Amino acid sequence: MTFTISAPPHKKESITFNKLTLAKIIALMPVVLLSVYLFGLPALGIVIAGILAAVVTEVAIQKAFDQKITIADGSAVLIGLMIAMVVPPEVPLWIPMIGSVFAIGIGKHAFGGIGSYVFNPVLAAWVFLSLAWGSIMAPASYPQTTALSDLVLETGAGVMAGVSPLALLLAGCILILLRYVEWRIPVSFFVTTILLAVLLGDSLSYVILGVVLFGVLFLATDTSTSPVTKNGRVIYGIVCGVLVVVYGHFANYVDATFYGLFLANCVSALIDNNTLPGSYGSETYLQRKYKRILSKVPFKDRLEVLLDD
Amino acid sequence: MTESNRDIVIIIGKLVLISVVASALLAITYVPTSEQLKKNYAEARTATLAELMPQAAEFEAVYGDEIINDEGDREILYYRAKDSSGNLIGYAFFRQHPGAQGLLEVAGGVDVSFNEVTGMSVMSHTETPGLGSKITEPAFRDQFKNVKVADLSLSKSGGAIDSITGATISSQAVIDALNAQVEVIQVAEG
Amino acid sequence: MNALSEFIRGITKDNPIFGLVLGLCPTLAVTTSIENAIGMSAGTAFVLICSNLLISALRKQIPPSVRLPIFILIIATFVSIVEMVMKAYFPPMYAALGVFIPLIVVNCIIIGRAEAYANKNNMFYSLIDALGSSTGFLLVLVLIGGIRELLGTGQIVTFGVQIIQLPINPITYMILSPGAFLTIGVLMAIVNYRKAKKLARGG
Amino acid sequence: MTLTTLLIQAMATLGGLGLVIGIMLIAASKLFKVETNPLVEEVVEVLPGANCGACGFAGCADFAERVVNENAPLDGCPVGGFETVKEIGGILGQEVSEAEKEYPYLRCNGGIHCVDRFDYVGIEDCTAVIMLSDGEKGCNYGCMGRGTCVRACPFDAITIGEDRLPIVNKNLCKSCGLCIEACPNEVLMFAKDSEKVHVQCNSHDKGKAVKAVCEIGCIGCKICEKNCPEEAITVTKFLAEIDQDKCTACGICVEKCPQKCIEIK
Amino acid sequence: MAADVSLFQIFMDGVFIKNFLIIQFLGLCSFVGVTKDTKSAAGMSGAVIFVMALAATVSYLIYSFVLIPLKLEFLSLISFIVVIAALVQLVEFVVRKNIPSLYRSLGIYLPLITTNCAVLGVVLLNVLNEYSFIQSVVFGVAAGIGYTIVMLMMSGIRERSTLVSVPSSVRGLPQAFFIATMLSMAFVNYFGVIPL
Amino acid sequence: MTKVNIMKNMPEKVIIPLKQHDGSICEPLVKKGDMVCEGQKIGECGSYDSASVHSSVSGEVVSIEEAPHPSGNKVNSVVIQPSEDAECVDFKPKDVPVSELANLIKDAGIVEHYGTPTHMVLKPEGKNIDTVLVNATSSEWIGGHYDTPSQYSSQVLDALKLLMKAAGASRGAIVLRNDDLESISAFDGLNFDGKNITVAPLVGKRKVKYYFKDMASDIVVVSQDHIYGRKILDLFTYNVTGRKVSFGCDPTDVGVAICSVKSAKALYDAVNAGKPYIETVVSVSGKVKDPQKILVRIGTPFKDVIEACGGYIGEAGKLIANGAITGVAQYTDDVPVSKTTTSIFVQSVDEVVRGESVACIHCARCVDVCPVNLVPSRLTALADQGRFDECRQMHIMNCVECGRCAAVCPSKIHVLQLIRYAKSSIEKAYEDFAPKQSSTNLKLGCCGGE
Ligand SMILES: Cc1cc2nc3c(=O)[nH]c(=O)nc-3n(C[C@H](O)[C@H](O)[C@H](O)COP(=O)(O)O)c2cc1C
Ligand SMILES: Cc1cc2nc3c(=O)[nH]c(=O)nc-3n(C[C@H](O)[C@H](O)[C@H](O)COP(=O)(O)O)c2cc1C
Ligand SMILES: Cc1cc2nc3c(=O)[nH]c(=O)nc-3n(C[C@H](O)[C@H](O)[C@H](O)COP(=O)(O)O)c2cc1C
Ligand SMILES: Cc1cc2nc3c(=O)[nH]c(=O)nc-3n(C[C@@H](O)[C@H](O)[C@H](O)CO)c2cc1C
Ligand code: SF4
Ligand code: SF4
Ligand code: SF4
Ligand code: SF4
Ligand code: FES
Repeated sequence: MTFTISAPPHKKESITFNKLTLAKIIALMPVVLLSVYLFGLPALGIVIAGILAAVVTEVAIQKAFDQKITIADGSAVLIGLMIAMVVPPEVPLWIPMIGSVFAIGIGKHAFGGIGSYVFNPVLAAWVFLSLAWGSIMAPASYPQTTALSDLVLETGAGVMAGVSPLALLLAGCILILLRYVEWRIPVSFFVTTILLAVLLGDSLSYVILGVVLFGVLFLATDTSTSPVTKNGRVIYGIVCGVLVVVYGHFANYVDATFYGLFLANCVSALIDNNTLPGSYGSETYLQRKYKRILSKVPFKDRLEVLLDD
Repeated sequence: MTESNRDIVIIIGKLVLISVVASALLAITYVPTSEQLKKNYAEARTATLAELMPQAAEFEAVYGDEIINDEGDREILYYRAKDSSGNLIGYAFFRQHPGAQGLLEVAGGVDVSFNEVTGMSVMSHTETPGLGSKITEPAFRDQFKNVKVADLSLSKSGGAIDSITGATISSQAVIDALNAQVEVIQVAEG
Repeated sequence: MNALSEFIRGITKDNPIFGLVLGLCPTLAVTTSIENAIGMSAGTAFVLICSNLLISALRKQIPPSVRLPIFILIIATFVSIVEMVMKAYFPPMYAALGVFIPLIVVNCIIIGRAEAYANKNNMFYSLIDALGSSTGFLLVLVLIGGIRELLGTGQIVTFGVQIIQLPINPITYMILSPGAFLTIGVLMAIVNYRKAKKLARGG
Repeated sequence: MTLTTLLIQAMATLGGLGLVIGIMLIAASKLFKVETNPLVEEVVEVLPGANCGACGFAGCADFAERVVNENAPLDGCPVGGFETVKEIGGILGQEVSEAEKEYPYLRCNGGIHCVDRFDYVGIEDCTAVIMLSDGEKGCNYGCMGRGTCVRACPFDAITIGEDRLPIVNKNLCKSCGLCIEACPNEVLMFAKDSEKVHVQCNSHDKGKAVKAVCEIGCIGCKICEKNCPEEAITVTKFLAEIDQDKCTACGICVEKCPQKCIEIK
Repeated sequence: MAADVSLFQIFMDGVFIKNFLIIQFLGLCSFVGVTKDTKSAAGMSGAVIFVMALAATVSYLIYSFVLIPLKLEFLSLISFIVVIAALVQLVEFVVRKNIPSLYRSLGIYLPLITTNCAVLGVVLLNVLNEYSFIQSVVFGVAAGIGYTIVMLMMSGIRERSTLVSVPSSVRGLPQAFFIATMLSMAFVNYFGVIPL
Repeated sequence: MTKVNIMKNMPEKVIIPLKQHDGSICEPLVKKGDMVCEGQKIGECGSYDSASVHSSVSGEVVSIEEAPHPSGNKVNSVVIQPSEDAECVDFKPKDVPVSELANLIKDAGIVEHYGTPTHMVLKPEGKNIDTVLVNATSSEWIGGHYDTPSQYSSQVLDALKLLMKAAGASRGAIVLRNDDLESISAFDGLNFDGKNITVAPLVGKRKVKYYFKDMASDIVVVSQDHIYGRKILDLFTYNVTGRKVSFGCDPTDVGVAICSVKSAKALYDAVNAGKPYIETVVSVSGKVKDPQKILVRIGTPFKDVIEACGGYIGEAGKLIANGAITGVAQYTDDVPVSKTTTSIFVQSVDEVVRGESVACIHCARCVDVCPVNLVPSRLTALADQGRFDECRQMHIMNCVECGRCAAVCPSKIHVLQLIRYAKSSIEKAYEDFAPKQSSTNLKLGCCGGE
């Protein structure tokens, strides 16, 4: 009998990268279906074009550089799908296709592929398309979520990602509860945006636009482009929130999501590098201050235990 | 670095020498070229004026109060264009205006009734090559031929001028320059 | 040392952009069109040749401790002269290049070659080196300019002649700054890839 | 303004500027003087700048300093090759002669011919496997084929071949020896190209133990030792060793070896 | 005309909208050369802010009080560059003496601030835009801050990139340019939206 | 409380490694062909960092050879074939003076489950121990050898007193697990030395020092959350006493001796029954027919233990000594149970984890689970590139090797393996000049990073 040898641990959770991507694709399906209902068949064409181009590019690049073909992990499909969701549905088919080629070729593989890229390929592709063909990429309308029914089906949404804030929120929450998606970033993002929006007097309805939710739950939480440290993720959420609101305040929250999150990607690594945790048990700055204050308290005999030795 | 004092003097001397030679060279180049430049400048202005108002035979400068150089010349606000028979047919002008990257100098002409702009020409600019630099290209310039002053705005805002893709700021700057100066002349001429 | 190989070296191994990675700023800033690329290369070539020659001629006289200020003085003088003369006597050319001329002063290629080559070699070889580097610079600039102009405007128009027109929607992106970075990044990756392949084959 | 006044003013201004700057710089250079050895900087210039540490010092600059100030060997940098050695020699005014280049040679031909004791799941690294148990292979002396050397090479010169043994690409190898240092089983050694005959085994196990785990390992039968006309082969601790100074590459041992574990290039 | 430009606008221009590194392509050599780790990038940035502010000040003084009165504007390029060169050399001497570790990590790049287009760029743009003294200094500092921000972002990303696998032909400069592409994309449109 | 069975069948042969601890290997005292008795010392080493080895059966020495060892490597071992004819000695209680206790422990071959000989923990050379902790937080050791919880609790307390005596320590604590209600109730209300014992929870900054004062007692019983991992000593010390152990040091450097229930019991037996350390309780689980806790003789091959538990179910794919999370996988079932073996875990072929590792996606799941605030994903990348110095600066030495990071990684990266790789490289590099000064102010495992 040949035994297997490996380092501990010998039991692992069954979660895999493939499952993570698959879950996200499934989570986006309701929104895609709703947008096909809303925008008609052209939307379906855009989705197919985006996914197809992404998959073909991925295969071509991996063939050309003798790498393992990894379309099975679903990452290319997810990127293609997301690109289709962020371009206006009335654009010609070559727009999502070129977007997918850019996302996979430059955004993903030029940086080393899964896990190595520093800028979300979908955001990169959207910014690229907007800079390259600004007039084509301008959505036909910007959503104005005013009624409650708009949360379910936003008819004024200019892109597929915006058609149903509620469906996105539900999908995102499920993913968060399953721990497939990080919770710190969305939480600190929403706290920040809501505070800032109130402060700047922006309508709160803008903060819960479908595109904003899509951006925060699916793009900002892209693991490769967000910090890994716990504090880093909270700070990153705040940075995302500030950048989105600033742009959104002066322009609109749809473009703000993409530009703001893309800009946040730029500082993600910096946040990560500067929030590395200290040694376990070492005092944080606040703890030191707290101690100093306590040591001045007269009736400290009962509090003393908190001071440790 | 263990030069003796003598070496130091030599080094500084060489530095000074080269500076002096360089400045001499520059000065020697500067004098004739600046003359030529003035000539070119004047010629370019004349040519532009002629191009903007082909019917005009003479441009009469209207001077402002500010003195601009040592010779006591005063600034030129605009020109009155007159045909061969001396009738006033319009006004021509040069106007500086901030563009996207730096200052633009735009030349323009307008008819006597301030109804139509006769044309536009960019004298100098520092706009982004490939973007804002397209304001010098005929495709953009020709839009200004005989355009109504009322229509002098971007098509986005309902005017007659299509802006250059990706260079709205530069396009707007040209229009702003023309509008501003036309207004100045209108006020001055009553 | 052989003149031809020195010349070729400036284009291939010691290519200012891909080999030495010098003078990136003008490379990226002016390559929005082939025309600009040619103009910039011409201005650079003139200054590079003149300064290489002069510095090589004076190299024994230049005290090492103030070498840099002297190089800069010499280069800046040439640049200023070029600018003034061109402005006065060749106004059309100046109109096309004017913006880029002062940039030549800080083009690292010139000071880099002055330091690395002209300061150590005789005038003949310094001239050859300047010619080689200029040619290398020109070729790369034209390549990058061509790519950006073609994709960014959908056509290439050089000195008023339309050379090629593509039936595409112009990609404004390529004219903007990211387009410049992207183009040079992709080109450098290709150069690296080919270098590595060649090395592994024993070339 | 006349040309003369302009000329004088210009010359005075720039000349004055030059004077001020010259004085300032000289003063500063005296004030903030740092002793540097120009030789060190020259040596740094000619070094490859890979900062790989193969010389045993903390990077190229450190090596340069040791060469100049502490008489470290000129050929200490294996990466630069003879060209560099010559240049350093030129700077320091020393004569140098070229040594023949050496490349890592693998003293094991086991690979797929050697049995695996277990099935390993984990990081691809020989040291890591050895940390878990004495190694995956039946033979404790041979190559694990998990590529620690591949990862150690800063020049991507090693790949693991079909037979799960490392292959050195001599075009890329700079003879830095980092792979040799990294190998936990010490199966790699330097060999010159002129050394034609090698024993492809590193096992000091007894013949029976070798045969049990490896089809082509040296069993220490001494046939080669007896047959070598130059007496270049000695078998110590069940492993044949070739004295490269004596070997004439006649190839007799290669033919006689019952295990076919001697190779002639 | 420069008088009506607010200091805030000049500041935003210098830091973001006309960011020297990724929008105007000024100072790229150090951008790709000294951003391998955050420490060197920060050190270099500090030096650049200092030199830029100093250069803006000195060049303004020379331009307004020497060159203009004497009508020697044609000497501006040459005198600016010489002054910058001298300033940088001074900084170099000081750093080499007092912070040797920083000097070692900045390697050849410190002397290269001399011809760093960015520093000359500040000075030339100040003249071109006819900025007043205070505006010139603000622009110099702003350009330096913009330089610093991008240098830090770049070095953070490059530092993190050493932890992940990058195709060997992309490693190094091409990767730096790809990152620059993305940074530039992020900057090109974002800050324009803020009304000044 | 799970019943402990006693393995009845005598194994065909026992393999007794001459090294079952960290430290010097023992010299064999017997040679091939000798007859040995149960409890006879068969290996000893003069140096202090070693524990003696005893025969666990009576029989004949058949060979002394390099044999597999549960640590993964081969170790020189004495192979004994049990036989009926060897005469046996009866164990007699020993009355030893306090000063001799440490020697008795060394002589009886008592070793902590983490490898250090117990006398090294209690009487480290040149260090003073002031507090002895008995770690009862790990489930495997609780209740072994004892029939009822009450018997267990009083014996452990007695053993703790012995340990304190041996160490010359003034204070001692037994640390239980919060969710081990059975043990907690066994201790709670127990009258010991005229005092009623209350099990006190360790919360926040309320460490054991507080309870010594609060209860005015030198011996307390406390409880805390379950922490696990191979290298938890430093973390355990910090959590219980608040003292921080710096890099290159161990808890003894801050005056803390950590013993297991198992060694406490062994000491109790050595003193009260005169019995050396020759048998141990092993919990056998996984794909065996009859999983149980079983008392076996040290040196019994795994296959005999598994046989005694009913044998494998189906084809075994992985055989793990010491638990599924931190254990060492074995390549043969001929390895013997050693003093540090606490459990045997068998996985079937299908259960073996073989997920192919792909690039880290920075999902930060590992960061979220790490009990000592490390960033395993970054450590992994650094370790993979051999950048050990940076690992050290990121406090890699704090890692308790709990394996949670590797367990949750969706990319199936061998996180813990890489971390251990780096740790062993760092240890090797620093062996020569480990800063051995002890200080309570140093950060836990602070490794020169700051
Ligand atoms: C606003 C908020 C939202 C949270 N959402 C989740 C969640 O979606 N999933 C989850 O597992 N825990 C959630 N938590 C709880 C955290 O997981 C818990 O605080 C965390 O595990 C604490 O341990 P940590 O900080 O070490 O991760 C949430 C906590 C807060 C304050
Ligand atoms: C973030 C953003 C905001 C925009 N805001 C406006 C706007 O407020 N007004 C407008 O007319 N166009 C706006 N646009 C559209 C762009 O100006 C678009 O590039 C332009 O209409 C097309 O360029 P062209 O008209 O020069 O061809 C915006 C585009 C973007 C990306
Ligand atoms: C590098 C760069 C150069 C620019 N140059 C110009 C320019 O020369 N003229 C101009 O009007 N706008 C210029 N802009 C501003 C953008 O083109 C601006 O987004 C555009 O004018 C917005 O208008 P649109 O999108 O509506 O066309 C420049 C922007 C960048 C990033
Ligand atoms: C004196 C001097 C010498 C230079 N030499 C080199 C050189 O040898 N190698 C190089 O990569 N860049 C060199 N440069 C380029 C350098 O200018 C730098 O890349 C840019 O100046 C940054 O703006 C040199 C620059 C100067 C000022
Ligand atoms: S030669 Fe050494 S390092 Fe390389 S694969 Fe073989 S055992 Fe591993
Ligand atoms: S193969 Fe070995 S000796 Fe050759 S370069 Fe690589 S590591 Fe150095
Ligand atoms: S790094 Fe991993 S194994 Fe180490 S303590 Fe953290 S989670 Fe546990
Ligand atoms: S759990 Fe795995 S994939 Fe996620 S960050 Fe950690 S190492 Fe990377
Ligand atoms: S910094 Fe601009 S060319 Fe080097």
